[in-house]
Amino acid sequence: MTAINNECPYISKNKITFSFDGKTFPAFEGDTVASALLRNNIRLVGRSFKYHRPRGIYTCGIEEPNALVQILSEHNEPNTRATVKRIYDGIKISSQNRWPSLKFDLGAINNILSPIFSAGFYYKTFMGPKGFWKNIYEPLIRKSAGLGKPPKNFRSKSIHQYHNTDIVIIGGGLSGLIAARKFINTKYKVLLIEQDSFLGGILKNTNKVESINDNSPSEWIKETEDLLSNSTNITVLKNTLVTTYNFTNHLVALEDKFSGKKIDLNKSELTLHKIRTSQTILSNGHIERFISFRNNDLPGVMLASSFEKYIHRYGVVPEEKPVIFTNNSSTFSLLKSIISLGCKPQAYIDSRRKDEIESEIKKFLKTNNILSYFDAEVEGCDGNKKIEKITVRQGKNYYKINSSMLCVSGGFNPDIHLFTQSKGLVKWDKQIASFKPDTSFQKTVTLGSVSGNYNFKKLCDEIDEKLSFLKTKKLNFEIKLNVSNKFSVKELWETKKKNNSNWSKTFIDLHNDVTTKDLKQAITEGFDRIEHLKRYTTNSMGTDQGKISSINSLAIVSKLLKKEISEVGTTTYRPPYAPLSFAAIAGRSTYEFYDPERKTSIHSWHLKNNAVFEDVGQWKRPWYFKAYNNETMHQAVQRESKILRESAGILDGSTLGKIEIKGRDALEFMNLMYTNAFTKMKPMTSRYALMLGEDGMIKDDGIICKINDQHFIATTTSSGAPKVLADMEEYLQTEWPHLKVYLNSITEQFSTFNISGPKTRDIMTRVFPNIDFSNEAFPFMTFKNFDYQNTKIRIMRASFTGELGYEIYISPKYGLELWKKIFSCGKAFNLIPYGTETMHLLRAEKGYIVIGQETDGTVTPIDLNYNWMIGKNKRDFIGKRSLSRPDTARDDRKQLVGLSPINKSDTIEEGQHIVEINKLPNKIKNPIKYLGHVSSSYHSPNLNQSIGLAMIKGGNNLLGQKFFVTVSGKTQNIPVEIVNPVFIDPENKRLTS
Amino acid sequence: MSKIVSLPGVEITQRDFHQIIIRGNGSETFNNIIKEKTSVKPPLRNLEVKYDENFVFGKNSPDQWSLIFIDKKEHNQINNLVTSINVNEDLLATDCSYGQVYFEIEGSNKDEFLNQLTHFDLRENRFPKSTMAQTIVARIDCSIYNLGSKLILTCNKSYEDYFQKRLKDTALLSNAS
Amino acid sequence: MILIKCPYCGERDQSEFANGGEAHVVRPQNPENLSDKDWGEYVFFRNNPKGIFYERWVHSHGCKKWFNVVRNTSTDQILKVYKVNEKRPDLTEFENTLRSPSGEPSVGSGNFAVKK
Amino acid sequence: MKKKYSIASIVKNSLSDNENWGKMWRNPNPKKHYDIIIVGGGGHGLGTAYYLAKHHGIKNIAVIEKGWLGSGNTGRNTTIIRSNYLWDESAYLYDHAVKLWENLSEDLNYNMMFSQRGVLNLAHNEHDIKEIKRRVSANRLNGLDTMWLDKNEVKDLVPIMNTDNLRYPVLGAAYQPRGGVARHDAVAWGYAMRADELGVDIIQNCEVKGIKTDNYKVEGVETTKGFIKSSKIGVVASGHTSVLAATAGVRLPLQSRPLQALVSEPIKPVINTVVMSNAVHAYVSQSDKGELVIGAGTDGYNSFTQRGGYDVIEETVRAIVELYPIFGKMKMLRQWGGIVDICPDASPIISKCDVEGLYFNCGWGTGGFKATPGSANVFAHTIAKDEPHKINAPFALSRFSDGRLIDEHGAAAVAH
Repeated sequence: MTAINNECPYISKNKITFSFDGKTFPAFEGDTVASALLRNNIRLVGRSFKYHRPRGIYTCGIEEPNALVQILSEHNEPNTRATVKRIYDGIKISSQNRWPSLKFDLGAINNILSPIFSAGFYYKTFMGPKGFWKNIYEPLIRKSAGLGKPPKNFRSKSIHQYHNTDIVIIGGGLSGLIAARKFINTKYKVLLIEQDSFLGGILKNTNKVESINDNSPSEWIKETEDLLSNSTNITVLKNTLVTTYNFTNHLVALEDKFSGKKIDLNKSELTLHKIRTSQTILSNGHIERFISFRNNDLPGVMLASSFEKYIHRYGVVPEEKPVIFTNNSSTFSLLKSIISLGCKPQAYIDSRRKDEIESEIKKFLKTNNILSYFDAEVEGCDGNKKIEKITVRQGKNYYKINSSMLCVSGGFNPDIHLFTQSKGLVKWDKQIASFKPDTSFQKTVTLGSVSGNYNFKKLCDEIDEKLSFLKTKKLNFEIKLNVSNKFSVKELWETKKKNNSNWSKTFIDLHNDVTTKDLKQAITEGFDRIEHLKRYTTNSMGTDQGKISSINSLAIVSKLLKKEISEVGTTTYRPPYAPLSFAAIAGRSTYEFYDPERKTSIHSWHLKNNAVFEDVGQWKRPWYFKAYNNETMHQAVQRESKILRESAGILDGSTLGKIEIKGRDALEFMNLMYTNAFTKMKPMTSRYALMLGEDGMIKDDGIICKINDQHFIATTTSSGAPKVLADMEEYLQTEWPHLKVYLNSITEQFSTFNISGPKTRDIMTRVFPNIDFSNEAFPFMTFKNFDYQNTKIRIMRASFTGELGYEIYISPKYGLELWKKIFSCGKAFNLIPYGTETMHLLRAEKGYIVIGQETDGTVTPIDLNYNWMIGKNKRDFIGKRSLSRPDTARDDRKQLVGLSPINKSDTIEEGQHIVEINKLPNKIKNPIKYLGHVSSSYHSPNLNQSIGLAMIKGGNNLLGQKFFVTVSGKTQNIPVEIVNPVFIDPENKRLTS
Repeated sequence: MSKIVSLPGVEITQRDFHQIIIRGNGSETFNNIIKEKTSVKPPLRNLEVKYDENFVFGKNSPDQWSLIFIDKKEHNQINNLVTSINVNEDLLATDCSYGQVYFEIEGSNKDEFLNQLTHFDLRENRFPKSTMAQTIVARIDCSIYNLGSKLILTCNKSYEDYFQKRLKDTALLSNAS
Repeated sequence: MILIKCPYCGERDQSEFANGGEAHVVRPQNPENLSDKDWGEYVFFRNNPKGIFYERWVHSHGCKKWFNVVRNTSTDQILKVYKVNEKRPDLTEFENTLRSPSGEPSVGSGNFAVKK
Repeated sequence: MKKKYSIASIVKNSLSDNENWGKMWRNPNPKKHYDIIIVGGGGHGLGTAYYLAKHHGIKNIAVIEKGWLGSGNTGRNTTIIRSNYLWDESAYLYDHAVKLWENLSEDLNYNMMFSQRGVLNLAHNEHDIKEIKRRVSANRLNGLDTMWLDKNEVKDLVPIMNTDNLRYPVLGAAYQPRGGVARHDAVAWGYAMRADELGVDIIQNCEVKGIKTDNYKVEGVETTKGFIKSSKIGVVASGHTSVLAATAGVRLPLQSRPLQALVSEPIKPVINTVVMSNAVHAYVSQSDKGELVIGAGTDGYNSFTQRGGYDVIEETVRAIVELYPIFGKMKMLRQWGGIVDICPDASPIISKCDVEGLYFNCGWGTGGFKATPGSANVFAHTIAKDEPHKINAPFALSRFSDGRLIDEHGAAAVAH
């Protein structure tokens, strides 16, 4: 039966209720799910992963392998550690991995079949007959996967908090607090991080320490906490778990802001602390390990120190008459705790020989008349869904003891998880029979039990010595103990079964249901490296990462291999230390903030005028404008395209990248960066230009404006802008530092409008009555600067639609105003706004390419027949040499052509391929030869037919020939004719007149 | 001028301003030209910031300066200034007055607040008064100028909406916890 | 995440930087005079040592300046940062700094955690 | 086959308390000389040895592995298998692999648990759609089973996906039903066991320190267990390949980068196919244990630490939470890194080189696992015949001088 420790100062007396599997129970504020369940005498809390065996609460903390529950009231959060999750009034919890109920679980059939679920089971079967794996076995295996049920829809408000600090102390136990006190009012900025809701660690978990400087432990903690909070240089974070220790002392820690409280969905429930520190102090303690014996997974088996924690922290004595099984001296304090509460252990079993056991323990056992077995071990335990009987072996004798709980201690492991994450090296210490930190790789200091120091008396000296390189105070605390100062342990990892039985199991990994027999089998099959074996058996790969068992498995394996443990090595501890919330990792930079949206200065106008937007990089660009509510995209684009070629349209081109290039060597620089020759270009003219990679492939395009030989303005594609600027800077700084050139991005400094169509000149004249837009005064591919109201504007005559067109550049301050003015002037000329889709259609009619559509990183200027853009007389430019490599110089490369359907009502689809046959077989067994693909295709409203641009092998020589274009989902292909890619105004009359 | 965030210990205000970016070699000639045109001597040390109630002049990198005018100016004054600097072939000045946005951040909790959005080390000894830095805040490239009692933060105009929303969101959630 | 000391802005988080691969690879003066093979080497081939690596970084979210770094690729330790126009430090300068997490040689797995 | 696995053998062994399973492979000391040495005991290397022994009748082979079998990228990847690559050369190579995958469990009598649950590649913008549709059409002509799904069809396949209320909405996807996942470690173990049966010496815990050559001819390898002679050496050492090549004076166009992955805690089945996305960069599938297996991107710098930057993990998880809001309530269980060798054109090198008897199979970047059987199969051919199989002929080292690259960047981006 459960008992109560009324002395426990840490648990509130406020009563609350919670529900577990639909039944309501009382508890206290401050309880964890586990302490509340134990308080209500509930021992069975879940079913195991593989065999669906009944499982209980094994520990009192983050290391818990068994007691994982589902929090129904928190969006069904699965796999929550009952030993960590603090409850609040009304919280609803359910057990996991059982159907139909926890007490009667049909999945337990797996336990009956368990002898065949040996290591490597799945690899060795389910292979035949043919088709059975794919259609029957595999779907079945997949369906039975998993532990908890999936969570429900949820949007977290978790936030991130960055810290830059001098010292981080991880663990607010005795060592951490002593260390922290050394830093009070020093010049160091210190962050003390504690995973629990309170400071004190061992001082609160046990009664090992009687007093510090004559203060009771709780008084000392209070004093320390006051001192720390009054010190301006120290910050204490509670409920915060350091999960990740990266290079250069970068730490990640998760703070639960609603520990023990109902979550308010409008607030941030978790804070992820991302910390950069100069020095890390690890004082994160130790973890008790278990011992493997027959049925060591039965509900009722609990780690001894965890049992003690429940007494001192939560005021719950999980069982009045437990049995204690130990191989070390630490359980003495548990014995004392139990007796002091008026309870009495049913038996005390110590694997150490009588002469190895401390005399004070023996004396205590005798005084209190406790049934004791020395040089003995637990052979196993039995019972139905809980422990009923425990079998003790002493020499050749077996004794049966009735009890429902068994407290086990197999010794302590320094909690080296974070230390090894930091890439520090560990070393086997025979004294404590465990690994402890040896060499730090980073600026890391370990203090207290994590460093393998289990001696309280030496603690202050250790801390002073290890922190002596820092400017801190020397402190000395007189620590008086209730128990022996020395720690003694005798290695014991597994006890031998009395009888061989296929159904009673000895577990090494409780979470993943791995038995010691699985380890043995894996070794007989040839898996003789610990990491290798881990993968074969899944040992220590569960959600607890084998915190209470991984050292045990190393020891067992090393014995089987007849090697030293240090030779076998440890498995790699991988971040995070404990499972880390995805929502917290994501923080606020997800959902609506996933990626910034970039908007132009005209954005609000677009919204009002029914623009539908397209994502172009981070930019929101109008894709098309709906003239009326039901207008489809196709209708809108056909309308926009037709009106533009009849009258005029205007496009918000502000997203285009713009770079200002200036300096005495600007001309030479431009000649190197672009394929074109700029030397003979006249000032105040512009030119379409291509930029290649060193591999000769087209990377970006744009229009270059030459103000003079020392001053250029380049435009780039919207999404290519940052890369082009970065590349230019790179070449300037690293390859050609002798060139005197400066670059500035001016993308954001201008609103840019592209206005085009036959009526454009009329509109422009009305907008800017003082400017002469005649062909003679303002010819194609020239630009001019003007004063306009209180600012300066630049107008360039250029076009991407094939019609007469101008580009206007104006400060964003005046952009919207001018845009509106253009509309009021353009009204009489039927001016419309158009979006990117219409732009793409119109340029395709004109045979202009789009980077990323006609080009895909494998296209050279020659492939596009843009030879005229290559400055033939230039000695060098980026990518030039690559154009003459054998493969790039081939004349049967894929080349740009136009496609026209022979049957004018046929539609050419983008992305389809050009083939020589008119019909495809129903099922394609052997590859069908194709010539290339349709890179762009649109229904041209101006030609009233489908048109396409295509990249076709040897296309230049195929003009006029007939081929076929495939159709998605159909076998019948469309006959097309290969034509010149310029469908409209091949003489450029519209552009230039 | 508009208030974006008002919390205990954190005040964030958005203001109108003018700004030019100047590229050059920082030589004596350079300094003289800039002083002549702007009547302010450019900061010499990398990352140094000079400021008073009318302007903030920061050296962003060995060859780049940002000159921010907080006082009221006509845009054409700025344009003319840019044109007059650009007469010199070894200098490049660019007006970016309306391509950038400007926030002032004040208050005793400003560092902790900003550190919810940036990893940048704001500690006094790492980021002293009268220096500037370019870094990432709320996923966006920003410049931060440390004027002692306040920080000035500038970023590209196209991000304005997103950036404001992130600041307000941070305020809302800081307030809540 | 490593910490990189930009020669112009000081120590910053790696997320502010972009890596530019091997340093001291000079673009050929006269590409036309190179054979296809040599040109291919320049465009596509870079050293990829395990151990001391001379590489380029750019403070892309900061001052946008390029600089060189000597880093041990088997530990990610940065041994030296220097400006583009500075002389390439000699390999011997770093011989004693070769320290991998496990004290292993420069060729080998990064997975040893136990001191032998 | 000496070791025959079946449900009968399992029951039989369970009766003897599972104590009589034989060793899956021997643990031999290296001989002084082998006809062929394969450097690297991952899936590709062990598979190569297996096919050499089985198809080419060569028995005197050693596979030398510095760690344990499959300790490199074989055991560190997200196990995705698909063949829907854009270019013909790649489609042939990867589909050769998929076809072998489909019979591999039976071929080796070892269950690889190849689960053909289908692979989705999501489109989040117009550019993605264009690229994917082109790829679907090219795949179709190459006889692959890739198809275009619209948003609603995607939603039907993965109901928990947030297709609309996100920064970059899901607009559709390419879907390859024959794609899927397999149990990665089992690939190494299965090949190892059968290669061992055919007489191949698998030497673990033995590190190759250098490749010895004389006058552009290989002579053998220098190892931690001494010098081993051979006139043919195949190097399949992923991230470390260029380090080994350098010892033979061969330069490869490879860069070794960290690539990270992570898994969640196990939950009941919730996502029944493999989903990959480039724009919202994350790929995810659910393992047969119930863990979400999530692939992150590569870091942008060279490293051999098997540890990438935390920011990459954060970027990936942001995308996962955005695309699957319910996963916000789940937790990351483990994260880890591997070292991938990346080629400039994001395609592998399976090739001879200037040194006679030296062969490389490398440059798989982030996408090597899916190709394992195909790659091993053609590499075995290349070594045995001293000339490439027609499938891997385009993947020659010479393409970096003649320009005949197979640029899979555009089609596959980071997420191979």
